Amino acid sequence: MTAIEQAIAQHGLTREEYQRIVERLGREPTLTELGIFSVMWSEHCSYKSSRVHLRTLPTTGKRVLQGPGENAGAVDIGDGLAAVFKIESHNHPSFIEPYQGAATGVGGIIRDIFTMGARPIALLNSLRFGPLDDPLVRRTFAGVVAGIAGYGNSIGIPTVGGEIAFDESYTGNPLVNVFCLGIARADEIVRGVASGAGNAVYYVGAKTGRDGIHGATMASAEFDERSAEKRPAVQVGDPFMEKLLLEACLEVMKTGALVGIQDMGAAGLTCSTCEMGSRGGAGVEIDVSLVPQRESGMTPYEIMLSESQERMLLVVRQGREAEVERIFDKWDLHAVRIGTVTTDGRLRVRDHGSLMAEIPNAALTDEAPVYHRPMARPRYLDEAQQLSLAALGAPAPPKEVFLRLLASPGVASKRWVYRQYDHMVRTNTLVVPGMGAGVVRIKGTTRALALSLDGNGRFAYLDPFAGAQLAVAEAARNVACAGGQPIGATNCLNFGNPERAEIMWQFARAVEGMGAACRALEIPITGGNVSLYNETDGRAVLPTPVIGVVGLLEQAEHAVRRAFRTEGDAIVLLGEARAELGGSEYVKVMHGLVRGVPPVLDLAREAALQRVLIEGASSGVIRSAHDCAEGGLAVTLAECCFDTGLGADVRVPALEAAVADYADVAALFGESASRVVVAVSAERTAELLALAAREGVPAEVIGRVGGERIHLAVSGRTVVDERLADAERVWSSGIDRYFERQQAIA
Amino acid sequence: MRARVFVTLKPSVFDPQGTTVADALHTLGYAAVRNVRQGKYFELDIDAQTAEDARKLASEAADKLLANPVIESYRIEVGNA
Amino acid sequence: MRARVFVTLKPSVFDPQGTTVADALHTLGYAAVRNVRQGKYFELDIDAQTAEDARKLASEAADKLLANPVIESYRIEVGNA
Amino acid sequence: MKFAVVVFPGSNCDHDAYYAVEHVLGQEAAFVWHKDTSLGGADVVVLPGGFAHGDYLRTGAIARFSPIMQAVQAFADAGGPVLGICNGFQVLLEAGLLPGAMLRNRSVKFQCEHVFVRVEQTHTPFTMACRQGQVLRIPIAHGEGNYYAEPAVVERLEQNRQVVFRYTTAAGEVTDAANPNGSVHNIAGLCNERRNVVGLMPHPERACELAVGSADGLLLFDSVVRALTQGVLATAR
Ligand SMILES: Nc1ncnc2c1ncn2[C@@H]1O[C@H](COP(=O)(O)OP(=O)(O)O)[C@@H](O)[C@H]1O
Ligand SMILES: [Mg+2]
Repeated sequence: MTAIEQAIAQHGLTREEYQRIVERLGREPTLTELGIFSVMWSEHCSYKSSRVHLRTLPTTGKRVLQGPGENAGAVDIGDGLAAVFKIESHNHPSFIEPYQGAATGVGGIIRDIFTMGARPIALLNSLRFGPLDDPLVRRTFAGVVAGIAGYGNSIGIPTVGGEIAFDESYTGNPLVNVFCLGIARADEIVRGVASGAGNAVYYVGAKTGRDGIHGATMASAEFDERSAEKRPAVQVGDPFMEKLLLEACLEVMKTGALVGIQDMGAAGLTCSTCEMGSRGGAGVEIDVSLVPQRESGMTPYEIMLSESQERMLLVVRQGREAEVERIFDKWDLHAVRIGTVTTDGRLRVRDHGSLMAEIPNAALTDEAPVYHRPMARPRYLDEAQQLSLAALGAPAPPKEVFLRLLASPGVASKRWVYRQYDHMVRTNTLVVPGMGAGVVRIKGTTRALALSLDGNGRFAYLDPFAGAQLAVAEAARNVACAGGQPIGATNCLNFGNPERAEIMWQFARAVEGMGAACRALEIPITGGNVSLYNETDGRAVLPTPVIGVVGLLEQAEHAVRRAFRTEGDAIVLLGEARAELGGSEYVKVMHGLVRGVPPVLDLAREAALQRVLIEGASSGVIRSAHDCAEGGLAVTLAECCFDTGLGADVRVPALEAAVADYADVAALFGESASRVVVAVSAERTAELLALAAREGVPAEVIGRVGGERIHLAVSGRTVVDERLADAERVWSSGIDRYFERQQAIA
Repeated sequence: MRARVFVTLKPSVFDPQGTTVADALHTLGYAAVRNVRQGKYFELDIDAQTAEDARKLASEAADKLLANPVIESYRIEVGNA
Repeated sequence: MRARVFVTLKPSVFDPQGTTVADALHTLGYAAVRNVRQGKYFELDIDAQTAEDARKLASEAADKLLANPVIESYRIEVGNA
Repeated sequence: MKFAVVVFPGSNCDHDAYYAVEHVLGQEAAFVWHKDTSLGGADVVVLPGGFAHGDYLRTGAIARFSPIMQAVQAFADAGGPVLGICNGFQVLLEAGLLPGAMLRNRSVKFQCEHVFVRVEQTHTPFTMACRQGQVLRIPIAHGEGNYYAEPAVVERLEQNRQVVFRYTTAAGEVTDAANPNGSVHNIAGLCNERRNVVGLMPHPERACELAVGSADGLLLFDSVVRALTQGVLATAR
C-alpha cells in the first residue's frame, strides 16, 4: 500500500470516496481536511447507508414544528409550547466503558435538547444486555445504569421511564439508547444555524482534549510514531459542567443575542461548524489556536476531531458579544470567540492564522455520499419462522411457567434499576417508572405528556417489518394506556453491519414497517438516530428498532396508571387473542428459542383500541390500564396486582392451539398484539363496553379485582392460583438476585 | 499485611473532579496550585505470609475490581499494617 | 512540586464503600482479604520553592477543603512531580 | 412571607422549592445566587437539593465557601429560620451550622423512593404544624445520606432533642429495615441547638401535592409560615 492508500484506509474511507474528495476540492486534501471528510462522511454522521430508507418515513403533521434535520424534533403541545425530543444511541462507548459510555450518552442527548432552546424535563432509556448470569454482563449492566443515574441525577432531570431486555446477542454489544424531552416556547425554538456575515463564532464549555479521536482516523507515518500516547481516550462526562452550560445557554437564548447554537457531539468542532454553516447557507471560519485546550501540543487535526464532552458552538449577533460573555461569566464559564461567519459557504480552519483546511460546507453535509446498499432476505428466516410446538414436547404446568416468567429479568421488576434514577426531581412526575408510560405534567398548563420507549428485538429478528410495526404500536399503546394522544415519535435503529446485504434488508424492512405503522396511527417521526455495526466477531445483535412515542394529555389529572386501585372493580380485556407464541418470552424463557412469526398486527384495530383508551381515560371510566406484552395476559394481570397488593380472580378466554396441549399456554402467555387489561368500577362497566363497541374493539369482562391471590382459570379449570405476595416476591427479586452479593463500585 | 492501592485516571483522561477541586482552591486564594488530579485510595488488610503474596493479591484485586483499566491505572505499596 | 494527599475515613467511622469492596472480593474468592478501607487520593501540582512550602500549602488545602475533620483524616507526601 | 432559595452552581431542586413556596404554599419566593452577599430581606432561607459543584469532592464541601453562606450564617445567628434539604442539609453540615457528616448510603447506590419519617420534635419552626410522632411520607433521592456523628455528639443531639426526623415504618416504628441509608439512630433530619436551623435528607418540596404522590411535605412550609406569623420566632431581617 502506498502512503496515500494507507491514509485512506486508516480513515475508513473507500478509494472512490477519496476520489470524490479530490474532485470536490479540485486538489488533494490536506491531512486535516482528510480527517474532516472522514468523520463527516462516516456512517455515524452522514447516514450514508440509511438515508435513502429514512427518507420514506412520515415526518410531517399538523403539530410538527421541527422534523428531522435539526438537533432534535419538536411538536406543538398547545399553550404556545413545544415538546422537543430525540433519542440517541451510545452502544459502543458503553461497552468499552459502561459508566462513562452511558453517562456521556445522557450528556449528549441532553445537549441536543437544550440546544433547541428547550428546558429538558424528562429522560428515558432503552437498554439491551446479554444474560445476567454472565459476570461481565452484570458489570456492564450495573455500570450503564450507574452511569445513566450519575449523569441524569446530577443535572436534575428525572428519568421517568424506559425499557430493558436481555438476549445472548447483546453480550458483546449492549445497546444503550437514551431519550430526552424538553419544553420550549414554540416561537422561541433555537436552531443550529450560522448566518450573518461578520457574526462571531463562540466556543463555550469544557476544554478540548484528545478524547474520542478515533484510532482509524489517525493517519500518516508521522502520526503513527506518536500514536501510542495518543490512543483515543475514553470520554469522561462532567455533569456539573453540563448543568452550568444548560442554565447559561438557556439564559443566553432568552436575550435574543444568539443566531444559532449547536453542541459538539459526534465529530465535535468539525460537525458543528460545517452543519451550522450549511443550514444557514453561510461559511464559518475559525482559528483552532483559539480553542481552549486541555492537553498540550494538540494539532489542528486533533482539535477538529476531538469529541471531548460538554462543549457548545454559538453564533452571536454582532454587537451583542459582551452581553453573552457576561452571562457565561456569571456561571463561571468562559465563552471564547474562535471565529467568524462568512458569506462564502466554506468551512475554513486556520491555525495561528495559517490555513489548514478549506472545504465547501455542502461537500461535508448535503453532498456526502449516499448508498443504495445491496439487500438480501436473510437465509435464517425460513427456518427461524417455523415454530413447531409439537417438537417442544409437553409444556410445563402453567403455575411453573407463570413463576418462571415473572422471575425472568426481561419481565421482572426493574426497580433495582429505576431506584437509582432520580425520577421525581422537578416535581412533575405524575406516573413514575414501573407504573406504565412515564407521565410528566407541564407546569403552568393543565396538560401532561406521556412517554414510552419500546422495541422487541426478537420480533424484529423474526420479521423486521412486523417487529418495527409492533414496536410503534406498543409504544403508542402504552402512551394511550396512560391517557395520552400520541403526537410524535422518535426512533433509534440498532442493527449490524450494513455492508452485509442481509442486515441491510433487515434495516430496510424495519424502516418500511415503522413508516407504515406511523402513517396508519398518524404519528409523525420527528427525528432519530441510527446505530449500525453492532456486531461482535461477525455476529450481529438482534435487529432492534426502538421507538419513542410522545403522547399528550389535555388534563394532567386524567393520567392513568397500570395498578389496580379498587377492590371489586371489573377487569375488562380490550382486544382479542389468537394462539400466538412466535418470538414470545415464553418460547425464549422456557425453551431458549427465538422462533416463529411475531403476532399479527391490525393497525386499524390498534388505532381503534387507542381511541378507546384515550377517551376512557379522559372520561374517567378507566381506572387503570396495562397493555399485554412480554409474558402475555397472565403476566400483565400479575403486574396490575403488584404495588397496591390487590389480587384478581380472572377467567382467561380460552383459545384453540394447533397442538392441543398448548392451548392454555397460548391463552395465558401468548403475546397477541392490541390487547389491554383495564379496570372499571361496577357502575361504569356498561359505559366502557359501549365505548369499546362503538369503536369496534372487542371487550369482555374477564374478572374482578380483589383478594390476596391471583387466580386464573381457563374454561372453568384453575390454571394459576398463587398468593399475590409470593408472586410479587419472585417478580421483585428477578434482577436483584443477581446483585445480592456483588455490588458495583462507583 | 497491608497493601495500599492508588488508583488514578490515566494522564490523558479528563478529570472533572480534580478540575473542580483546583477551581475551588483557586477561588480560596491558592493560586500556587497549578493542577489537581483526584483518584481513589484503598487499604487492603491481607492475610499473607510475604509482601510478595500480598502484592500479588492486591494487584489481582486491582485488575479485577478496584481499577478500570480503560481509564485508570494503579500503583501498589505493601507494608505491615 | 507534587503533594500527594491521602484522605481516609477515621478508623471509628463505618466505611460502606470499603465494606462493599471487601464483600465483592470475597465473592470473587479472595478470602485472604480481611478488611478494606476506601479513601481519596489527590495529586496537587504546586508552584513552590521548597518541599516545606508545598507541604504547608497542601495541608492548608486539606484542612480547609480536601478532608472533612468530622469523619476523615489525611496524610501528605511531598516530592517532585 | 418571603423565602430566599439559594442557588449554588449545581443546585437542581431550586425550582422545586421555589414552586412549592410560590405556587403551592402561596408565599413569595426569590432565588438568591450563591455569589450574592445578601439574602434580600428574606424571612426564611431554603438551601435546596442538588449537586452543588457536582458534589465532586464531597457533598457540600465547596458550596460552603460561597459568599452567600456568610449571610446565611448571620441570618441563622440572628435566629432566622433556615431549612436545608438534601444537598442543602449537606451544605449546612459542611458549613458547621449543623453537627455531623454524611457517608455514602450503605447500599453504595443512589436511592430515589418514598420513605416514612416520624416527626420527633414539633418545637422547631419547620415542624410546629405537625403532630408529635406524626409519620410523613416523603421521597428521598440521594447517594450520600448516611448520617454520621461521633457517639458523644449523637448522645448530645438526642438529649437536646435536636433529632427532628427519624426514618420509620409506615406505622412509626424505628427499625433497621425502615432505614434507607444506614444513618445513625435512623436520623433523617435535625436542628441546631437554637432550633432555628433544620436540615433533612428527604425532600418535603417534592411532597406538596397529592398529584405527585404526597402532600405531607407541605407541613414543613406551613409550619414556618405559622411560626413567623405567630411571632414564635424573631425574624432576622
Ligand atoms: N432513525 C431515524 N429516523 C428519522 N430521522 C433520523 C433517524 N436517525 C437520524 N435521523 C435524523 O437525522 C438527522 C441527523 O442526525 P444527527 O442529529 O446529525 O445525528 P447525531 O445527533 O447522532 O449526530 C437528525 O435530525 C435525526 O433526527
Ligand atoms: Mg446531534
